[in-house]
Amino acid sequence: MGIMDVDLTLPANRLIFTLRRDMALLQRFLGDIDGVMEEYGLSAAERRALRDADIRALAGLGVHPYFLPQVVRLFHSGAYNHNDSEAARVYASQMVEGYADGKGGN
Amino acid sequence: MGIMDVDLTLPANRLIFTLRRDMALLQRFLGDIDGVMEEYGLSAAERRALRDADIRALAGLGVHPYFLPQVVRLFHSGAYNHNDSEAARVYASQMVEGYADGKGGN
Amino acid sequence: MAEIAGVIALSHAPGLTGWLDRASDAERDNLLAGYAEMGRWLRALKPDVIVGIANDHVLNLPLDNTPDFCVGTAGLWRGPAPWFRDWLNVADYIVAGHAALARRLVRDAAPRGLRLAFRDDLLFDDNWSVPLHFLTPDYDVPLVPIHMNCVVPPLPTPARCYRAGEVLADVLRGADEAGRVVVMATGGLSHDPGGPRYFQVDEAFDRAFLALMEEGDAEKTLREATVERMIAAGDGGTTELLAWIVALGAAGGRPARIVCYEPAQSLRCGMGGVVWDMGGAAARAA
Amino acid sequence: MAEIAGVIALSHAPGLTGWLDRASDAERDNLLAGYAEMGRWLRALKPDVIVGIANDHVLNLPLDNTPDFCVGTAGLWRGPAPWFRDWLNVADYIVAGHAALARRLVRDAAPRGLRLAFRDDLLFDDNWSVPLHFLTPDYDVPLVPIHMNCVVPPLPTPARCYRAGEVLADVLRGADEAGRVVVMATGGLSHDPGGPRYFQVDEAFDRAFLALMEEGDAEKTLREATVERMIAAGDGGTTELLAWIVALGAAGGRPARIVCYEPAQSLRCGMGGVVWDMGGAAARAA
Ligand SMILES: [Fe+3]
Ligand SMILES: [Fe+3]
Repeated sequence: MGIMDVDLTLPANRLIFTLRRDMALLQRFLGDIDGVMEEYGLSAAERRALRDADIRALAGLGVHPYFLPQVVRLFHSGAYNHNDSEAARVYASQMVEGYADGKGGN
Repeated sequence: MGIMDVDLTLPANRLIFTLRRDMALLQRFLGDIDGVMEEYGLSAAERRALRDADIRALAGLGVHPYFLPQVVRLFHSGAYNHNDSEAARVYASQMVEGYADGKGGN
Repeated sequence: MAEIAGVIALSHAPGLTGWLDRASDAERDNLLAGYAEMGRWLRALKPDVIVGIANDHVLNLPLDNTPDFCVGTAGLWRGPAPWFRDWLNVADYIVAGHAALARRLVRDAAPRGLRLAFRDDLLFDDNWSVPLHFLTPDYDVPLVPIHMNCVVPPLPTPARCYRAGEVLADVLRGADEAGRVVVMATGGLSHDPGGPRYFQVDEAFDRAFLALMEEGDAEKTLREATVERMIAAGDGGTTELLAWIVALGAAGGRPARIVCYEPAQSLRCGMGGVVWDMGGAAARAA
Repeated sequence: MAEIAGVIALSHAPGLTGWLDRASDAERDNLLAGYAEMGRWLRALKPDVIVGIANDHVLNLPLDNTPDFCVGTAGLWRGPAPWFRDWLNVADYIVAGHAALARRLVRDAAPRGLRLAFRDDLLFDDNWSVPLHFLTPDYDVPLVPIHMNCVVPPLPTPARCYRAGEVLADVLRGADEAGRVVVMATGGLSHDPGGPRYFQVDEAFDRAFLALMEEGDAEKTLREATVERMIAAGDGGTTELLAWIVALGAAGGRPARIVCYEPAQSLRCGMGGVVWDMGGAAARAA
């Protein structure tokens, strides 16, 4: 999975694109994830993956890779985003092979 | 003047583009030409040319050629638009050399 | 897997529905007979879907971000757009789209180097309203419309358009959703809306272009049917023939059959159409 | 008539402002020294305007109609966009734009075959916020931002990017509005945001790419710095180097000087920068 495997037509891509631009939508999303996902026409699989911040599943559905670390930052702070930050570790635990065994990250 | 001479950034182009898509805007424009032109940021030269349906001047400013017959249709009926229709004759009188002398059109 | 049952390219100028009674008897009879023949040809192929390609007429594709090609992803289309109703003089119509196939086109064209913008709110003008009126008057064949940029500089080159046709055909052949497909290009031939030759047609150019379609020599076509020549034959509209180049690419560059042509000054456009018989299962059964 | 006083390309990864204290001493010292040197180089050229080119990071250019290049036409820009504030850790800033020059770029690039989309509401993230923080900390040089598509398939090819740089330089040289211009590409080097190698850097690739910049052989660069190789060096971000290829084209393919490089795993990105001295009046006076 990589940038060449993106499904540009996926509703989740349009939603995540817009969340980073429109802070009012972002606030609404954080307060009512299901309502906003419904509004943007996400499929059941997309909704489940985004609600759970299951970025590996989102990648499999065709979400743009660039969005994946940003989805983590939707649910964890994006500040001071170094390699041992909570957001980076959540990312690594899902996306970096071997990380869960204590070998990944740095 | 032709399609290669268009100024895509000209406010008049954005207005004319939108007038053909948005019938509410079109109604508003026909009732308040100056107000809508102001809203779309047209320059004084653009406003004068569009208010007067001076399509030759609009062409000189960089309005898209395809819009020119449609600007005529903003002010004259577009129905039954044959070569001797009023709209076609208004177009010809401005754009076809020699037409004003009774030689143009067909 | 799908089959490209046929490819067609034909003019869409609004005079054909809007003021055909102002044409000469010969123009009218020849064009009505030709468009009727193209309709019979198309319906005999029993297409499951028409993938259309035509100039957008600066109606939907914004001037501040004009894509070369934009696919309509709606499941249902309504035409014509209100602004064009009196001009076109066609009854309002509804035609099915094909969202799954449209999305497939976007996805599978990208890795082949062809970007297709997409949206579900395209407005239709003469580009589809005129051809559908004659070819599928019952509006009973789903349409995936591809609006292309033929008139906002810089234009896609003929080589790029030919390649786009090849890519579309390749993607369609691999599309489970497609079934039997007719690729339909609309636009042209010579005309100059917005220019000083609005009331003229360049018959010599039109006949030379049609001869290229009939000859089926893609390289020669790309060498001779340049944007410069199209513009010389009528600045504002003749480059709609870029859609015919897409069709030629979709047809694999094979020779077309000319169905009709009229240098119809009365309609302010060189009018006509060509078809490519693709010689597949469809043709053999017919 | 205007002059291209200099061309520069440099990394913009957010760790440089967001968590530089987590880098090693050597990484931090080398990068801070290098970025300070690039700032001195740029300010010594006394540019009237910076024409910037960088990846849009799928922040402004919509996925349903992604242009290759989009010029910002606003007279004033504010950064960073709210969503990026905590991540980037830079103070809010305002920088002048140059609407007349931006509109000129759109108009004059089109007949040269280069489409530039345009808009006045671009949001800024690390693409400008990180480089400007170091290069023009007083935000006193107007910026015409060109956001490009480096990550939404299909990507513009390196050849197309090089040609875009040539066209931009050509247009800028003929632009009365421009004065003394620095062309600034930002992005790269190897990194993989969103991929399995998010925490890795491909130092061998980076050094080979920098060597190509230093060599100044455009044909060789286009042959070797392919999209495929960039993706192999880090899928999600390395293709930002397409902006460097635009810069190389704007510099007429001449050799660059490497200012600094660090394979900064701590910043999740190969970091560095190169400059092209253009040898014009500006250089002679300096
Ligand atoms: Fe047309
Ligand atoms: Fe970046």
